Formats: sequence, structure tokens, C-alpha cells
Amino acid sequence: MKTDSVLEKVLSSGKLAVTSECGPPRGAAVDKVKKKAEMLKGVVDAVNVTDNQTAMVRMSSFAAGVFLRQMDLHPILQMVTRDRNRLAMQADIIGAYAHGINTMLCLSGDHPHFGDHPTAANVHDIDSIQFIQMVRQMRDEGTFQGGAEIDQPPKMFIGAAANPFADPFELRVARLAKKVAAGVDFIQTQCIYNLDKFEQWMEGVCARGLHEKCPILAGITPMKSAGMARYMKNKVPGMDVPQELVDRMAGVPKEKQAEEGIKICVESMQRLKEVKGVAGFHIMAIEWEQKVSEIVEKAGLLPRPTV
Amino acid sequence: MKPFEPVIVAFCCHYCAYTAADMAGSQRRCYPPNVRIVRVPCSGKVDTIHILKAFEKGADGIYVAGCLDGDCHFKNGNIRASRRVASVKGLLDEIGIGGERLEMVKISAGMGDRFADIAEQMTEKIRKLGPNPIHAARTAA
Amino acid sequence: MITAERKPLEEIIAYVRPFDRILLVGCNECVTVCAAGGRKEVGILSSALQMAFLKQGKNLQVKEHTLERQCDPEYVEELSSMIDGADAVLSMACGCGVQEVARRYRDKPVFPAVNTTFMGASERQGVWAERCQGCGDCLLGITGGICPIARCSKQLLNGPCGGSTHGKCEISPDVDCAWQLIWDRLKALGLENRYEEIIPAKDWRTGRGGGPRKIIREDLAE
Amino acid sequence: METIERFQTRNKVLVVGGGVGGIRTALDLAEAGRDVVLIDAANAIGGLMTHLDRTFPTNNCDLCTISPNMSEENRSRHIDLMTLTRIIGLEGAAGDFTATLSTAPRYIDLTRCTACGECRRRFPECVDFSPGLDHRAPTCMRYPQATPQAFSIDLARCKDKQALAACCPAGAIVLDDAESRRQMRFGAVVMATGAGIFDPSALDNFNYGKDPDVVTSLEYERILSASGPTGGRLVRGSDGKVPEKIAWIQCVGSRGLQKGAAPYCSSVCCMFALKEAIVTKERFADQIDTTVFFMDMRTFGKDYEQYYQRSRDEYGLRFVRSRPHSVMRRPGEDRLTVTFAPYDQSVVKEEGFDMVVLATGFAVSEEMRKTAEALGIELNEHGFAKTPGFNPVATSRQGVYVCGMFESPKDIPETMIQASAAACRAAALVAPVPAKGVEAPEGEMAEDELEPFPPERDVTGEDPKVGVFICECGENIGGVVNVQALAKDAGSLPGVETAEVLGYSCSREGMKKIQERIRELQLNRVVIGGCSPRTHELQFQDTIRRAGLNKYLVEIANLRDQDTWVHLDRPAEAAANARALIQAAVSAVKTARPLTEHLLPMNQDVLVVGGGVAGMTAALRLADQGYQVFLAERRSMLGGIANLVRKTLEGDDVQAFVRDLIDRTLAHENLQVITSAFIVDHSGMPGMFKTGMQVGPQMFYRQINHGVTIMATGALPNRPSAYLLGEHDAVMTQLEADALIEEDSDRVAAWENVVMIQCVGSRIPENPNCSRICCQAAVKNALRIKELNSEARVIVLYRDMRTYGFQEDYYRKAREKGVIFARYETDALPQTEAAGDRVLVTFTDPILGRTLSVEADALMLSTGFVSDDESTEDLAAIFKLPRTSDGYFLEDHIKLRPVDLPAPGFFVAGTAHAPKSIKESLSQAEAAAGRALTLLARESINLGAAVARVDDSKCAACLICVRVCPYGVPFINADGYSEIDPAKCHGCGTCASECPAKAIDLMCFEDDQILAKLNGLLERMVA
Repeated sequence: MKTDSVLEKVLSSGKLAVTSECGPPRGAAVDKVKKKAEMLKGVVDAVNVTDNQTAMVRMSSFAAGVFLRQMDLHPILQMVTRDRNRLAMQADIIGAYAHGINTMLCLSGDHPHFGDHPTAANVHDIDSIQFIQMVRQMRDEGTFQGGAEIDQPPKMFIGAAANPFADPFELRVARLAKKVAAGVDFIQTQCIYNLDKFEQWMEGVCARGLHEKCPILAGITPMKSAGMARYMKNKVPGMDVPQELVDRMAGVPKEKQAEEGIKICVESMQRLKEVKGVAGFHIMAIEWEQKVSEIVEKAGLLPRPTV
Repeated sequence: MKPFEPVIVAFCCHYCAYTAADMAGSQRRCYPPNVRIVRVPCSGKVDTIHILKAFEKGADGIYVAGCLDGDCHFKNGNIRASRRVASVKGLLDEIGIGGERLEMVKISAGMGDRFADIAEQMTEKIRKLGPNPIHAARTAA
Repeated sequence: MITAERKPLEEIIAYVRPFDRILLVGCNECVTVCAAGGRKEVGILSSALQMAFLKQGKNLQVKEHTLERQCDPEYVEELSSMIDGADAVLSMACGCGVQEVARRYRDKPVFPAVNTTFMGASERQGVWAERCQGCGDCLLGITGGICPIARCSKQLLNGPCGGSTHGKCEISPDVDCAWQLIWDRLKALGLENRYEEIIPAKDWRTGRGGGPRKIIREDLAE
Repeated sequence: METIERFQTRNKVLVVGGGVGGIRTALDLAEAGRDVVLIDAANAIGGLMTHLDRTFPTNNCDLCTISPNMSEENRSRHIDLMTLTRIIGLEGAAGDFTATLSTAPRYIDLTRCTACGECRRRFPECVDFSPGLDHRAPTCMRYPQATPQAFSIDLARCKDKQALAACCPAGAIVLDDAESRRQMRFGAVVMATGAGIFDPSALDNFNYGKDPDVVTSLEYERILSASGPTGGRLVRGSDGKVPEKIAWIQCVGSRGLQKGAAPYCSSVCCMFALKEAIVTKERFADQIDTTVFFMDMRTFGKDYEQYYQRSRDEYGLRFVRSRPHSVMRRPGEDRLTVTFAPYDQSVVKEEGFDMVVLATGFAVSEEMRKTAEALGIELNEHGFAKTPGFNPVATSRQGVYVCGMFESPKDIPETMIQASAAACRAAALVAPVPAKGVEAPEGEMAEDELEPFPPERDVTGEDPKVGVFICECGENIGGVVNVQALAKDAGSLPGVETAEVLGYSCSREGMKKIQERIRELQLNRVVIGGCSPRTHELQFQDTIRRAGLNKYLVEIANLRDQDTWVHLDRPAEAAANARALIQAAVSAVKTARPLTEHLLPMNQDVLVVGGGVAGMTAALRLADQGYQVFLAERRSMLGGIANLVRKTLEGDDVQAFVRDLIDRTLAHENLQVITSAFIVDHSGMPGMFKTGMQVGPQMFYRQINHGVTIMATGALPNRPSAYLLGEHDAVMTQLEADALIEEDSDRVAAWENVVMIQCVGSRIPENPNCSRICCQAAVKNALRIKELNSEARVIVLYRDMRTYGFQEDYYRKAREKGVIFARYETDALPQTEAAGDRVLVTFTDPILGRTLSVEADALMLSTGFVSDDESTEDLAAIFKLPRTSDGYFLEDHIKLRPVDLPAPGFFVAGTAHAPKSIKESLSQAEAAAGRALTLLARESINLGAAVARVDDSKCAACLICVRVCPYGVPFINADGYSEIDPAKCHGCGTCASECPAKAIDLMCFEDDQILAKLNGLLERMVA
């Protein structure tokens, strides 16, 4: 074991891991985080806490993560390279670790163009791969990125994201390989709707043996409505939603669409369980945390193992 | 008080619009005397500064008249002129003269009637817009 | 070359408003080439300003002059004969030129009339695109001749990110994904293998990270 | 028309007919320095083309686009136009003809007529005025004699002749005008009388003339035209409604399809019907259905096949292959009913249409017959001028040439080619008229024509001393504004030395007066307040030049066309406007600078590239006229493809012709043949080209200096691998069959079954165009096989039989002789397989609807041409010439300049331009020679003065001029500045207006001049 991370333990036990996410509030309303977190208790192994998601200001993932930790949940600290330079990032990593947060996800982050501060400077001192390298170096070599020694280095279980559907498709396995080479411990993927394409990607991943070096959690997002399906298909960059899925959602009456979305989600998970290299699921039920337990249950993944 | 009589400058390309203006004359087709024609070899020759200077000198309206699309004697001068006119309209808005005082029109050599129609429409339009505000301010000063 | 765009007339008018006599200075280098501040634009701005002020009942005097290069002191010296006739200088050069004029004529207010935009190349007539951020440590040798710092929205040195779609950047379908371009070029050069080498975190000291920069050529410097 | 009497010499050419062909011939001859008398029976020139709305395949108003860059001075100096004039007799022989010309009375003295139009206003029923008919005439025919003064009177229709005469303020109406006859001497005659149009009212089945919704294609053209009777609104005659469904019926009056129809194909109707339908679609898109009823779609011209494809695929024209029986309107019905039998069905169908357009063909006109009779030239069986097989524009009478429709039905480009060819042939018989200032042979010219220009006075440094001359122009200006007051006003403008009123400035006295005042008062600038500079600038430039001033120091205020004519009823406004115009002109002329026209000596040698029949013919025609010609041929021998051809469709012996042509070429003292020559480099401009080539087996480098270049590099016989070609001995191309029939007639006579397949390797995606010559080749070979063995079964499998013009006769003859023509569709191509010595050909007969198989002794593939892609690609790169997508050289203007290449000084002839027959190649070769003469006649190259000029000290080398120039002229030179070659600059000024450093000015339209003009126009307002 590299770390004390519960996620690492579940994964190394060979069981399918389940993570979900929790978006911090846009303000100091800490109750909202707690309420969301409560719904995930006992349902998932760890909870991603997003960092200024979609370039909108929210409570910092570090602070929200501390609340979760206090509730005995296992937060995965998301951190983007967009907003801080390497000094700030390392400082927060140490701080978070000191608060008992031992799992994190290294991201480059959505461009400010999409958020509510489009005029903000775009830091990107380092990119996500260099970020992984940096965290790994802090843990394994006990030094800061600048080379100085760390007094009690943070032992972070390091995650990263992968989008199997973005272009150029042929680079997607190679890019994952770069992340693996940089020292990533686990991967959470973009939401998967196009299962055929995902399987194609996974074949490539397995062909290079990457799944053995780094467990991959398949990203799942239940769709609430046909409108959401259409939006994801047409408006979200890097998202691949097949037309059949949109049609299927649109084919049921409005009031039944949410139910259909859950159904699709569960069917996908059943199929993905059989895909070689899938080590678990990352369920991103955006503002729909109450459905996570239902999904996990229907997918036959309850109860969660104790490690 | 006498009604406002605008002064309008028409930059006309030699091969089409200027010929059309002559044609209107030879057909004795009457159009408002407000329009004063400046001959250029091609509408693409009409420079931004020519347009601005004409307004500076007190023109109330200006139009650049070139050949019909595809018929420019110099291949694409009329298309360049259209794009330039569109951009100068923006600048005129910024200055406060109003881009609507400037237009690009396209006429073939034989369209004497169209030349006259445009002269009428343009005069009517500028008459409604009133005097060039620069000129008005200058005379008031 | 350095590219620039004329500032909105309103902003320029606000700078100039307190003055009666303006020296409007163009530059015959980059800003001429990118059609922002050459002799032609000087003429246009001069006419536009005079009209805008006339409309407000003010007779603004504008003296137009275009220098060969506004970022060299010898050329800027040319203005010395006309500077006294002006209450303020309006420069259509890039920021370098504006500052050079300000340095030389220290008691004369100098205002920029253009926004200096980026170092770029002309893609075709009338279209200029950013190509370089002057980072001081050129990476082009390992990125297939395409700069990820200037051309990737996130400056990823190990891209592309998950937002790359059909060769375009997630921020706009009008922006090429630099990493798609890099990848295509590496492939064309038969250097696909190079992609998986991780480019380490950048030393930004050679760029702005190290404070204002200066080049001193010992052999040339006096 | 006094000039006519002045030149009583045989040293000129008579051109009969002022349509586009005649005008082209006259212009070419004039530019080549020959005097021309152009006569036309109508009261103005223009012919048929001026009736067309837009022309195929560019769908542009082409006359606007081209207005050629030729020296207008040449036109007015060398062309005399006589309208209302016919030729009624021709005596003498080539080089010394005497023609009798008869001119009908116009009843208007053109020297006095000011074109005020008063007579027409008062007596519209009897006064004809034609320019209104053609709104485009002015741009292409802008020489003074042809411009609006084309009024004429039909006295028979006038009720009160005295009142008519009295109404003319200029006293120009001459009631006792009578037909006049005169005899004039000419060296050569060119017939360009055009043809008539078949009148479908004789056909009772189409109801033309009875039902207003049945129109001819020409009438439809007028309906579409902005200047037409409906003002460009497409409405039908019966009820003024916009039609929703229009049908075109092809071959009306052609191909012997109706009673009284001509037996030949009119060649053009397919294309113009397509054009009309496309233009209709362009304007109305889905609102109007367009259907074309046709038998064979004959789109055989350059790129025409692609036009046809586009018409169907992009515009959605519907094509129905059938022969309509009738067009009628059932009582009470809104629509016309077209009855037709689709060609592959034996049923009769009916369909309703709102409008029916009859694509009427061309017919021999009365004018043609009369003229032929007067000239004593032979006509063929169809009444067209007979021309020998290898002498395309020669009639049976030496010294009399023919072009255009009078020779055979044809479209505009081919008319243009023949017109230039006729000009070339006619020019050989008359010597060029020496340029001004050069001593002429005694008695050849009137004295004042020879007066040389005085030296130019240097006015630099002088303060402007402007002379303003205001023209009364009779009542035209003087009748509307007070010219005296105007002059007084002008006299007060700063810089104006004198301001005077003249009756007519453009009259001889007027010009004399201007010149006197320039000398007396030492004027250094002149303003004329008169009519349009478009028509009179050259004249006034000449006037002041003769008084010692640089010709660019005159400015014209257009008081008449753009002021007094417009504001007839508002004298006060007219006067105000006139003052502004004069003031603007004065203000502008003060900034005018003397400009030099760039003159360079002209190298009068010629390089012809390609030694096939076209190259040799062009070379010989020019060598015969005394020019030194270099003929460069890539191969080791001359002759090109024609070496492979034995007989033409008409039966002429090609080999004998080619041998003779080669002999004459090699023997000519002015002609140097360079074989095995590969062109490797090229530089220079018209009049001073340098072309380098590597010659002979040793590849020696040699450079030729020349003034013009003719490209005649030919095409290649196509030889696609299809239908067992190259695999089976019985399969051959038509070209190979042609030789075989000649050389092994016994073998051919023994054949029982022969199959021919058309369009092999043509009209397919890889080679989309039609090869033009294959249909005639097939008919030719089929007839020869039938001649050797009338029992032989000859089957021609075709897509469309394109035997245009008189070739239709042979097609008909082949059918009469029992040759079987069966169509195939591209989705059911004939199948072939070897069957011993024979080839089994299987095909579907669409009429029988059955699949048939024939064991053919010979299978002949009509493979046509492909471009010589490799060589045209190299040459295009070296000479900077554009090519079509299929590798042929692209001419400057597909319609009106089919021989000129876009690079000045380059001309094209033969199959390097497009597939064509030998006769057509020869015609274009002579045309190329004719067009070359227009340049070679010059002693020097005048580059004009209205060119862009770069100020190095301001240039930032930004490349903007390089990028925006529509002609690619500017370049950044070795010094790092933009350079604009005045020889190549067209003078549009685009670069000047885009230059961000304001480093470029267009001479004659400099920025300061334009600004000065604006100042003048607007000055009073600022004051």
C-alpha cells in the first residue's frame, strides 16, 4: 500500500470500487455539503469534491473536503491547474493531507471561458501530467517540485481523469499511458454513453497493459430528461452521446424520463462490469445525489466492502 | 424655412455605375440634383479616407456604386468595396455621424433607371436623417 | 510580427478630450503590416477624431506623422521638431513605440491609440493569428513546430485535454486544437513516438516569470 | 461621314455586318493598323448578341465584363461605320476590289444631330433609336460613331413631315435625304452578316404566334432581360402571371424535325436552352419547374458538358428525351398541353405547362442570300457560304472571307474565333496604315492627319493657369443653364485664367479655339464642361496634346449627361450642380501632374509553341506577312496528331494537306523550325519576351527573344483501357480504324458486323467533358465501311449523337445507309468479351427494351481526346498560364476572347485549348495569328499612364498589395519594396486603396486629386 486511502484498499482487494461526487456550495452554506454527503454515506467508497467546477467559484474543495472527512466520509480532493501556480497547489496538498485527506484527483480544469469569471487569468503554470508527477514526487521522493525536502511528505493516492471520447481518438490511449508514466494511481473517466467506443478504447488500454498498472473507474452520469441528453450531446465538449440514447429518452413520457435515465445508467453499468479493465464506477449524479444509492443498489454493488 | 436639401456624393466606377449615370441622362431620366458624382476607375479604388474626407467636408450622405456581383471589370473590386463600406459604416457610427449615411450599391452599365432610383432613394433617406451632424455643428459654431 | 488593433474611438476621444492640439504618430513597421497604425490608419483616425470633436463643437488640431519605427530612439527623435506644437501625443504604434515616445518626451502626455495584441503571423489577407508568447525557451523543436503555449488555451505541454473535438478547442469551434495540430504534424514527420515523452514543467523564468527581460549582446552593446 | 471620301484607296477592308463577329473583325483589323469600313443594314451595330440577357456558360453579362483594353484611338482612326448600308456589287479581284454600297436614307444629318431626342419625343412612331434596345452596348462599343447618336427616321410612317423637320433644334432632320450609292475600293472583304432565325409561326402544331404563352428562346431572353419589354419581370403573355412550369422544346426548325425545318443542326440551341432554364432557376429556384424536351443533348463545346451536368444536378432541370408533337391550349384551360412521345416508349403522353419556349434554330436570311449574290460567292446546299475543308474562313472568291453564322450555325466563341481568323486573312491583303507622325506613302492620307505632335511644354513649377471651356452643346446644356453665368462664375475661381463658352467644344472649330487659347494665354491646365468623359476624354486629351500640353492635364466636368439632361425642368438646381461640377474639376485639375505613358520598343518576332497543324498554320500566316517566326516543337517531327488522321468527315485527304503544310513550313524563309525543343524558362512582357529552351539530343540551351507567343501544343488521343482495348486485336480506336480503312480495305470489306461505342473515356467522372470529335469520327468511319461493303452491319452505341452543324447531314446519310444507332445509358454500359477473332458485344436496346448480342469483327471505340496534361502543366508553370481542371489552357474570356490567354501577349490555338476538329483548329490558328497581328502592328508598347506607382520610402513591404491585386502584379523586389510593373498593371487602384502605408498611388486618380475634387464639390458648403 502506498497510502492509507480507502479507495486504494478497495481497489487492491480486487472488488469493484464505487465513487461519487459532491459539488461544494456557492457560498458558505456548509449544510448543503453535509446534506449531500449524508446521502452518500455507506453507498460509495470515496467522494470527489470538485474544485471550482466549470470555472464557477465555489467553496474550495479543500475546505469542503475537510467537512466530509469530519463526517467520516472519504473525500477525493479535486484540484485544477487553472487557478493556482505550483506553490499554491503544493501548499494546499500538504494542508489537505494534514486534515486527513489522502486521495486526490489531478486535473487541468475547464477553461474560464465557460464559467462566471471569463475575464480571469488562466494560470496553467503546469499541466495535469506535470501535476501528477509533482504529487508523486512529493509522496515517493519526499521533495517539493523545486527539489527541497518535505518535512512529513503527504501520502496522496493520486487520481486523474481520462476522456476516452475526445479527439484525436487515436491519442486517447497514448495520453492515458503518459498519465500512467507520470505516476497516476487510478483513473476516473468522462461519463460513458457510447459504450461501443468506450470498449474500443479499453481494448487499446488493455492491449498496452495499462489497466494492470492503474485501475480505471468508468464514469457514469444518469440523465434526468431527454433535454439533458440532447444538451450533453450537442453542447458539452468532449461528450459522446449516441443518437439512439437521445431517442430512447425522448421516446418515453416526460414524467418517466428520469426513471428511464436511471434504467439506462444501470444497464450501462451491468455491461461495463463485464468489460476487461473496468475496476469500478465513478457516479457523477450532478445535483441528483439522492439517486446514487438507488443506482448502486440496482447495479448490485451494495453493500460496500469494509476495508 | 427652406426644407433641408442634402448633398450626396456618389463614387461611381467608370465601367458600370458611371456609365449607368450617363445612361440615365441619355434617357432623360430625372433624379434629384442632390447627388454629385465622382468618377473612379473601380469601386475598389474608393478609400476609407475618401469617404471620411467627404463627410468632413460636409457631405450629408455618400454612396459607393460599383458593378453587379460577378461583373466587376477588375474581377472583385466591387466585393472589396462592399466590405470596406461595411467597415466604414461601423466607424461612422463610432464617430457619431451614423453609418446609415453611407451605402454600397451595385448597378450595371445599362441600368440608367436603377441609377436614378437609387439617387432618389438615397436622397429621400438622407433627407429624413437630416444634415450631417458635423456640418451642422460647424455651421452653428 | 507584433499585431495590434485600433482602440474604440470612444476611449481615444476620452484621452484626447482635454487637449486642443494632438500629434498623431504612426509606425511604418509591424502596425502598418497588420493594418492597425500605419500611414493610412493615421489618416483615418485623424479624420475621425476631428469629426467627432467637431460634432461637439470643438476644433481639434491634428498633426499626422508616421515614423519608420517607433521603438528606436533615432527615429523617435524625428518628432522633436513638431512636439512643441502639440499638447499631447497619440501613438498608433505598439506598446513599445508608445513607451519610447513617452521616454523621449517626458513632459508630454502620450496615449496609446491601439491595443497591442500578440505576436502573430498573417494567415491570409486580413487575418492574423497568435503564434508566440515570447516564453524565452522555445519548445517548437519538440512539439512538431507548433507552440502549445501560444496556441493551446490551457497551455498544456502534455495535451490534448478532454475538450478537443474534431480538431477544435473546447472554447470555440473557430480555434484549432493545438495538440491536434501537433499530433498531425508529429505523425506526418513519423515522430509519433515522441508524443509519449513527458514534457516537464516549464521554467518560466525565461519568460515573464523572471521579471522584465533584457537582451544584451556583449559584442554589440556600447 | 466625311472620312469616307477622304480615304479613296483600295488599301482597306470592307466588313459586312456589325454583329459581334463583324465588330471583332473590324476591331482586330483596326488594332493591326488596317483601315476598315464596317457596314450594317440596320441603323446601329450590335447584332444578335445584344438581344441576349446573359450568356452561357458564365451566366454573366459579358459585354460589361470585357470592354477591351484596346487603344480607342485605333478604333476611331481606322474604323468607319456606315449603318443602313448594304453591299450590292463587287468587282475586281483580291487586293483590288471595287464594291458598290447602297445606303438607305436616315433622314438625319449625324454631324448635326446632338441626340437630344426631341424628335423621338414628338414623333415616337417614326423615329428609331436603338441603344435602348441594348443597355450594354456602350461599354464594348464605345467609339464615337456607335454611341447613342443612332437615331433614324422611318419617313413612310410620318404624317406631318414638315412638323417633324421643324421640331429639331439642331436642324438635323433632312427630309430630302435619299438612298445613296457609292463605289469604294477595298483590298479584301469579310462577310459577317450572321443568320436569320427560324420562324416557328409556319408550324401549326406548336401554336406559336397564336398563343401568347408560346415564345421563342430569343423572346424568352428578352423577357428575362432587365431592358426587355417586361422590365425583367418573368411573366407570361396571356395573363401577366408568373409561370410555375416552363417547357423548352429543342430542335425547332433544325435537324429536319418539322415541316420546313432546316436539315442541319443549329449547334447552339441546346446550350442556350440550358442557360435560359438555369437563369430561370437561379432567379426563381423552386418556384418554377423547368423541363427540357430534347432528342440529343449537344453540349460539345469547352466545358459545356459540365454545364449540362450542373444544370441537372445542381439546378434540378428536368430532361425528357422525346420529340413533342404539339403544344396547344384546350378550351378553358389555364395551361398549355404538350403532347410528346418519350423516345423509349411507344406511348403518347401529355403534360401541362404555363409557358413553352421553342428553341428555334438558325436559318438562312434574306440578307445572306442577297449579299452572297452581290459578292458572287458560292453557297452550300443549305444556303451558307461554302468554305474548303482546310481553309476555314475562305469563300469561293479569293479575297472574300467569311465568319460567324454566315459560314455555319455556331455560338459566340466560335464566331469570335472565325472573326479573328478572317481579320488575319484580310490583313494579309492590305498593308497597315502608318502610324501618326510617320511619313505615309504619297496621297494616302489627308494632310492634317499627319501633323506630328508638337513638343510637350514643361509646366512643372508653374502656378496653375486653368482654362475653363464650357460647352453649350446646342440646347443640351445651353438650353438648360445660363452658360455665360456659369463661365463668369468659373472665371472667379482661384487659378482660373479664363473661362469661356463654346458652341460645341468637340467640333473642329471648338477644338481649334481651345488650342489657340492654350497658346495665347499659356494655359497649363484645361477644364471642359461638356459631355461624358467616357466618350470624349480621349478627344480632348488629343486636343490639348496638340497644343503642347501633356494630355493628362485636362479634366472634364460632365455637365450634359449627368446634369442638364437629368435636371431639364429644374434650371436652378441644374445651374447649382453645374457650378459644383466645374469647381470640382478645376480643383482636381490643379493637382493633375503631367504623366508619361510608358513606351517600349516592340519585338515583332513570334514564338509558336507546338508544330501540329494549328501551330504550323499560325506560323505560316504570320511568316507570310513578313514576321520572323520561331516554331518550337517538342517532338522530332512536325504534324502532330494530324499525322495519324487519313480522312475528314467530308472526305478530304488529311495526309496530303499535312505533307504540304510541313513542306511549306520548312521552306519558308521567315520561319525557323526548332524540333526536339523543350521549353525551360520564360520571362518578360508582351513585346519583349525571352523564352529559353533545350534543343536536340544534346539539349543545347537556346534563348529566343520574341514579342508574342502562340500556344499550339495540342492534346493527346485518349486510349483508356476499356472494352478490351489493347487486349484484343478486333478492338481499336476510331483513329486506328480511320487508318485501317484506308490501308487495308480488303480486310475491312470482309467484316460482317462492326460495333462502335461512343463516349469511351469521355463524359465520365475522370474526364467529364465531351471530346467533340468522336461522333463525327464514328459517322465518318461507319459511312466508309458501308461504302466498302454495303451489307456490313454497323451498330453505333451512343449516349447523345453530337453531329452539330452540317455534320447532321452525314448522320442522316448514315441512318439512310442502314447504320444502326442505339442508345445506351451509363448505368447499363455495353459489355464485351472475347469470342475468338471476334468480340461479343452485349447491350440493351432501350427502344426494343431487349438485351442484344452481336459478334463483332471489329469493335471501334470513340475515345476522343485528353489534354496533354504533362506538357500543359509544365508550360503553364513556365509561362504562368491558367488551365482548366481537365488540363487544357484556359482562355482569357470563355465567350468573347476565346483565342487570347489571360497573360497578355499569349494566344492559343487548336486542341491545346479544347478538343476540336482539324478545320476548327485551323480556324483558331488563323485567329491566333490575327490576334497576334494586333500586337505586332505596334512599333512600341504603350503602357498607358493610369498605373499604380509605389513610393519606396513609404513602403513597409507588408504584402497587402501583393495579396489584393486581382492580377497578381505587385511583388516584393530585391530591395525589399513592393514593385508594380506598369506593363502589367490594369489600373484598378485596389492596391492604392488598401495600402496601409499609403505608399501606392494610382496615377490619374491620385489621392490628392480625388480629395481636391471632393473639396471642389463640397467647397461652398464649408465656406
